[in-house]
Amino acid sequence: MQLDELINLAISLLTTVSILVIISIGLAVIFGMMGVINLAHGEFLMLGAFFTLSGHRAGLNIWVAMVVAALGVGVVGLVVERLLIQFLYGRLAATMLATWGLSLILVQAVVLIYGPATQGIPTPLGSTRVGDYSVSQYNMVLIAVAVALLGLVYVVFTRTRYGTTARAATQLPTMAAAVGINAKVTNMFTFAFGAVLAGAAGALLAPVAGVVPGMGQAYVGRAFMTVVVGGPGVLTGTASSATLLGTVDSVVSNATTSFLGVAALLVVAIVLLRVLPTGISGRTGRQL
Amino acid sequence: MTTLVKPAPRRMRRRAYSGLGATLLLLATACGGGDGAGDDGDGPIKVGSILDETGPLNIYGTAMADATDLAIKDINENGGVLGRQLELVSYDAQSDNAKYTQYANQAAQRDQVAVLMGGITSASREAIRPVAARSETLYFYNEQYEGGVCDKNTFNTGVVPSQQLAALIPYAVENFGKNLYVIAADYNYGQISASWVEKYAEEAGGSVVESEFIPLESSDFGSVINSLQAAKPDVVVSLLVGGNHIAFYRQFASAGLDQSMKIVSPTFGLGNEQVVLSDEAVGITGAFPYFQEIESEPNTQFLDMWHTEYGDDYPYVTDSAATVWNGWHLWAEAVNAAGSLDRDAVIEELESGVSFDGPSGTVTLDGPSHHVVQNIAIGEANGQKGFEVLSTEESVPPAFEQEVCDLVSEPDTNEQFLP
Amino acid sequence: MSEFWTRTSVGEFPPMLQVENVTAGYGAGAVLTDLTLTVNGGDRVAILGRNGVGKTTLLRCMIGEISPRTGVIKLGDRDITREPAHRRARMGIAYVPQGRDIFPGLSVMDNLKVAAYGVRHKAWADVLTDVLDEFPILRQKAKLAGGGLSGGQQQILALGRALMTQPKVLLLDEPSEGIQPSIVDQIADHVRRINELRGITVVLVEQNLEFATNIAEHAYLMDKGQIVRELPAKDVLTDRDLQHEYLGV
Amino acid sequence: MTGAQTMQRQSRGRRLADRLPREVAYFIAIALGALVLSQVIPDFRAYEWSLWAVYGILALSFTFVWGHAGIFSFGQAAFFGIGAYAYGVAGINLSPTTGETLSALLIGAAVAAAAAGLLGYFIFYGNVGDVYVAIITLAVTLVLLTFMSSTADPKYRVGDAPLGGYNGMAGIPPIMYGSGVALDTAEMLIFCVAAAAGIALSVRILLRRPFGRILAGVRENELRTQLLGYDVRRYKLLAFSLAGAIAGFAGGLYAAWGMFINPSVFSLQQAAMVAIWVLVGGKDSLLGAFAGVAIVQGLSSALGGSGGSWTPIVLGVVLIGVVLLLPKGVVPSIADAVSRVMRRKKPQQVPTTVLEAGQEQRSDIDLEGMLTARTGRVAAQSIRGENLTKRFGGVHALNGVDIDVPDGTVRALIGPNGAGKSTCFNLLVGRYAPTSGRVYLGDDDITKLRSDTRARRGLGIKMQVPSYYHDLSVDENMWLASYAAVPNVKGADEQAARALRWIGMQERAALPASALSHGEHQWLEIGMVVAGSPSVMLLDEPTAGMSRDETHHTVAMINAVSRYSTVVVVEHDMEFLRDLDAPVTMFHQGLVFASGSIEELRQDERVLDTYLGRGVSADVAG
Repeated sequence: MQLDELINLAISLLTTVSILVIISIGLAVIFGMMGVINLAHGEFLMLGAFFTLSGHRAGLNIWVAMVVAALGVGVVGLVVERLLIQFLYGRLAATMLATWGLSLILVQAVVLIYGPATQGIPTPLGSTRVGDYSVSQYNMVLIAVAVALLGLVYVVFTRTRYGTTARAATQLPTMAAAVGINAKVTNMFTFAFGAVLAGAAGALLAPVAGVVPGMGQAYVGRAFMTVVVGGPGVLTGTASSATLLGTVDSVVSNATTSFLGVAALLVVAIVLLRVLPTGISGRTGRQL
Repeated sequence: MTTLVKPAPRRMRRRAYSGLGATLLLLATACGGGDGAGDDGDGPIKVGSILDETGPLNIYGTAMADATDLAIKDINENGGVLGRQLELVSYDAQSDNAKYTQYANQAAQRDQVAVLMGGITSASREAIRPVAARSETLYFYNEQYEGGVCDKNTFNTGVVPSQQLAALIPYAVENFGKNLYVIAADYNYGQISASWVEKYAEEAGGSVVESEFIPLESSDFGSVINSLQAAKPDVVVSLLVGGNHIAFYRQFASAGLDQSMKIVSPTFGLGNEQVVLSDEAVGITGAFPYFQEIESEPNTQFLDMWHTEYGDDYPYVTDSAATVWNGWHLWAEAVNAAGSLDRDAVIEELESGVSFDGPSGTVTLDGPSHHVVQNIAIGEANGQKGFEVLSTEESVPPAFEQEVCDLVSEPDTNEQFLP
Repeated sequence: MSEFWTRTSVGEFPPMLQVENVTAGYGAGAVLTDLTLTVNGGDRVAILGRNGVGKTTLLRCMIGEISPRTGVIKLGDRDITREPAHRRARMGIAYVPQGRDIFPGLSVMDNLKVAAYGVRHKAWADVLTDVLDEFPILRQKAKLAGGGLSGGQQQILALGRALMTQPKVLLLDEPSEGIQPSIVDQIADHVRRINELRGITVVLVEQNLEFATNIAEHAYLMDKGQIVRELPAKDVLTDRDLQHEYLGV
Repeated sequence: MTGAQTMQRQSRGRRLADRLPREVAYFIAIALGALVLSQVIPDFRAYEWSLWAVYGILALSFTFVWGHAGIFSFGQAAFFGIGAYAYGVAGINLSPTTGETLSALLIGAAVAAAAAGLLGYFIFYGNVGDVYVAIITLAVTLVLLTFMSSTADPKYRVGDAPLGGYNGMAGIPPIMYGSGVALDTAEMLIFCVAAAAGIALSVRILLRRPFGRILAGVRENELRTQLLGYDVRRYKLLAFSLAGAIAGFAGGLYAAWGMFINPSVFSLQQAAMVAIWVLVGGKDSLLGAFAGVAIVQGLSSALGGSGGSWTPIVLGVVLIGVVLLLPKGVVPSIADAVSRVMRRKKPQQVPTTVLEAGQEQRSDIDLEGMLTARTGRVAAQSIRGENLTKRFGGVHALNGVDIDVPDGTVRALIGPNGAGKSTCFNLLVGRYAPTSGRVYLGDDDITKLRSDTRARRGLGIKMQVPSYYHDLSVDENMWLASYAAVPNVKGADEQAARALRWIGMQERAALPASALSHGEHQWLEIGMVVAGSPSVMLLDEPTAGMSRDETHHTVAMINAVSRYSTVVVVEHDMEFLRDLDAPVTMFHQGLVFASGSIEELRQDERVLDTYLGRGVSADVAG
């Protein structure tokens, strides 16, 4: 194998892993910190893409548009938490059903506003030559951003006032209340933060994927798989499971076909869950 | 339905009964309206359409629904059918294939439509066909597809590989190079079309170096881009479908591959991909009976009518829209010629070779195969949300379907032939 | 009624924490039945009784983890019966639960800070310095995970965490449980100091009589969900009949 | 024929008459209703309602698995799809020769049941948590969607049936009885409605049978059910597989109805749709499943024709509205409201003095019969723990305890909080595995046995935290405990009646257990342990929350029981211990600290020291 081919493969693998991290980190935060399964995660992602599209069309710089879009989805998340989720904590089935209803509404609302057609934003940056291969520079951005998002989650949950209180409230809710922490407020912020991350995922994917109202469905399956395999640890779980699943997918896809890649990913996920029923991070009991 | 409305029991002893009562009441209400209208008399003729106007497939469905409304309007303004107006009953299947069975049944049995048109993916067509056959309701499938359907009750007005790929692949081999790399949506359309590509490539002296099938919901083409760079084909044949697959063209351009290889595609444009991608799509070549840019009198009229109805900023009128338009007009002509709505009479008339001058040129039904003979144009995306029409071949027959399917002499055939 | 009790209950020290006719429990059963208790500002009191008489339930009522079915709870003159737990913490009720409930995944420092964050003190850095001066061991262990400390160290941390909220009342549930004798003494010293130097009212639930009497000046005996006797703490130690009757020994 | 035989025959006949006709009559009525209906409604309605009946069966499978077995499975749509594909494959391959598809329908149900069994094995025997059950079943459903969508290549076929990938499988035969002639639309409606009614009524009967009652126990309190001696994993797996079979049957019917199946049955929409139906109809009632389908599908089809693009929004709003405002479901909420209007609720009169009621009758209760019900003889066994050690993380809860309670004796455990008494119980009963050490019941080493196996060998426990079935009746609580010891309905009924009389609660048999007072809960649990006919009873704080009088009676009850069973009891109450007058073992810091009679221990200053705190003895002596 030539060096350029090797480098190209490595970048491709890292890109796949990074995309998994990006699409699942928001879901992982909401699930890991609150135990809420957000079936509207895909639609938050989709909103992020559409907000980026709007921002871009309004003349914003593409990167600025992405940041604004992610924050915009955060606001949506905040509203959703206040209007819906806060009444359903501890009711697993109810949250799943309510967020699913929400996803129906969001998709159709976007259809009514933006129309059904696939839209798009040109991919920023160009390509770099690596020997015989050319590599999209945007893929490099995706890899960097995935690392940055993991870092952001770490910093938010360990270095900020909100993050510390949120972790305390997750670990021992009663004791947290006894030191004055209002779990309602931290939950609200956690949900909004998860929504920001989902929105960021949509924003980042907008230039490489088709921006369509139904785009969330394309990602949500893999995001769930990543979170299930990762288990409750937001960082350790997501990072390890994205690495594992992404590597399996990427290696098998490159060696054979995309179909076998997906198939291998699923087989690995199911076998792993039999061995580790609470996911990779389930055993270590770590929260991040 | 009044038989169902029972007086509520005076005393409900059990909770269950009150629930049951509520349910029965609801059922009774649901039965209230819209019993079969029948097709006798001088009133409007009910006709049915089922398309995906919501959900992921509406990137195709919206234009097709618009074309349906416009076609009905056009036919009615020109005197209707048999001197009667058409009344459209339309259903939105919401990109959920399970709904096709349900709505096809409602349209055929409840609304008793004279003809049922619709279905976008082959899956939806396969859901409609048995229902339409059972209720003896004539069915038109108006969308480009993988070909080979042979069924007395079904007419296919869309372009098939033996027209579309038979033109596109030799063009690609001749103009761009002999090595073809096929990327196809991993479902029936992609699988079957891929084998057509292989056949036509060999006939034209080229070869398919590799075929890769991508799940419909996938939008990560990283490994495909890598394989392409390793294989270095001259031409990439894209048989991709749906909103997610648009990502391929973008990732292709972003990796700089558009500098070294050409993309040809029989699906590019049906979902307005050239509008979305614009610059990134320049040079992608397709083949369709209809491009908005075709210059002809019927097309000018068609576009006038379209833009009057839907506004001048309508992004692009797709081949699918034109196909729907053709389907309705072919049926109307056949009914008028037969002088009756009777299914068998209409089928007989359609099989006799009904013809219609549509926006894409003359479209003639091929009786034995239930497909159409039509023009095929080759066009190249021009970076301005449209195509440049490079050449047109007239009256291309559905060669494969003609070869395998003869419903005039074998009316009981009901299957989909594969290459 | 003892001299001590009459002295503190009159005049200069107003009631700090009042529980009036409270009935409470889990599910259908009532654990506390029409319980009344008054703790005056600056007092150190112990609530004693056998297992299952409702001592912990009483504390949980005070911090707002369970709400009473009937009755009123007051902090100072303020009715806090309907206040949620986190608001009570901000009003000045601090709690050191049985088993200590240190946030296991948070560092020692974060365990302290999080309590200050909770009550929204802006100048928490000063309080932190103060607490770390009071408990130097916490400074040494600042970066360790809270779950990694020994039982005694966790107890110290729980005390420090409670102080971070700058409370008026400190509720302690079995602070001596499962802790080595030498540390138990230290904890008793700390609690007394907290009360004397900062004027924080201390309410202690305890089974260890020696420890309880070491800290508390006054004792309430609880049985069957009610306060059945009140007496100076030191009297409990000498009264064997009382011990047998109410403390289960 | 002897007189006894005749009587037996008659009584069996009577029982049959008691039980069967109601369901059979319902079934006949519904089938006749469908027959009449099918003649008066137009074909499209019949066709549509056939589908509703099919969906109703699918919803029913979810009602059963969620509402009655407490398993939130998103996978019912998957089993539905598997059943549909299996029907398609079997029908296409078999019907040309057999001319019928009923066997294909059964094959569909069987394949789905097998799939559910396989998945259920991984889930329930792997001890996957509740949250994960929902996600895993959902993930598996989505996996199947991808998988079945990827079978477009013609090489994926089973016999003559190509799987068809995304387009789905065409050419599936409709329902045929054997002549090769398909049912017409009206007949199909009758068939579907009859099938739905048959399944619903069978489930209804099943829920009254011991299996269904045990499932209710599993749903209400898994731990208690386990400790009574039921293998909870097995019951969950059986329920899950049965629900899979029902869903698979519905799937086969669905494929026959549309003569077509494609992978969209595995979609998120379909999976969630099942939950919506049940949520709207109410998750407890079997009828609710059908009502939910009728309401949601009726609404959806009313909107689908005209509402167009607003349909998803309306559905979403309805869904959220139901979840937020009517969490019990639409139909139950309406039914509640109706019944509130229809009849004013009278507060039930509860007899207050259980104690006396129990006392009068307790003397003539066949305690021996109750406690020998399991084995047929007095079977008190010894219980022995050897060097029991348990660490939780760094905490040493138990540090090498040796405890030996000979058969037929009573032993009291005391010690301050955190001394390890409850941990010791948990190790003996098998809730925790010891870090080291062994547990013996009689002569058998039971260290490795699961807690339900230990319970079946005669180990009964009342835990410190009350653990019973809150929402089940007192009677049902007792019955579940009895059936674990006497696994036949009649015997269990008798056993439960005896136990209820023994604790003096026959008057309150019909009340939900949650309505009892704290002390009564203690008795209920003691009664449940005794009804389980144990050879060793472990009682953790049996008199907590009891008055003096009640405590005295409890001691009398324990003493009576101890004639037939070994008893170990943890208690703090001195009066109780004095009354009990049994040898006492004192725990301290995870070790056995002292043993002897209660009087001996009370004289032991060391014991006082540890109990009251270090150094107290000096003060006391002084």
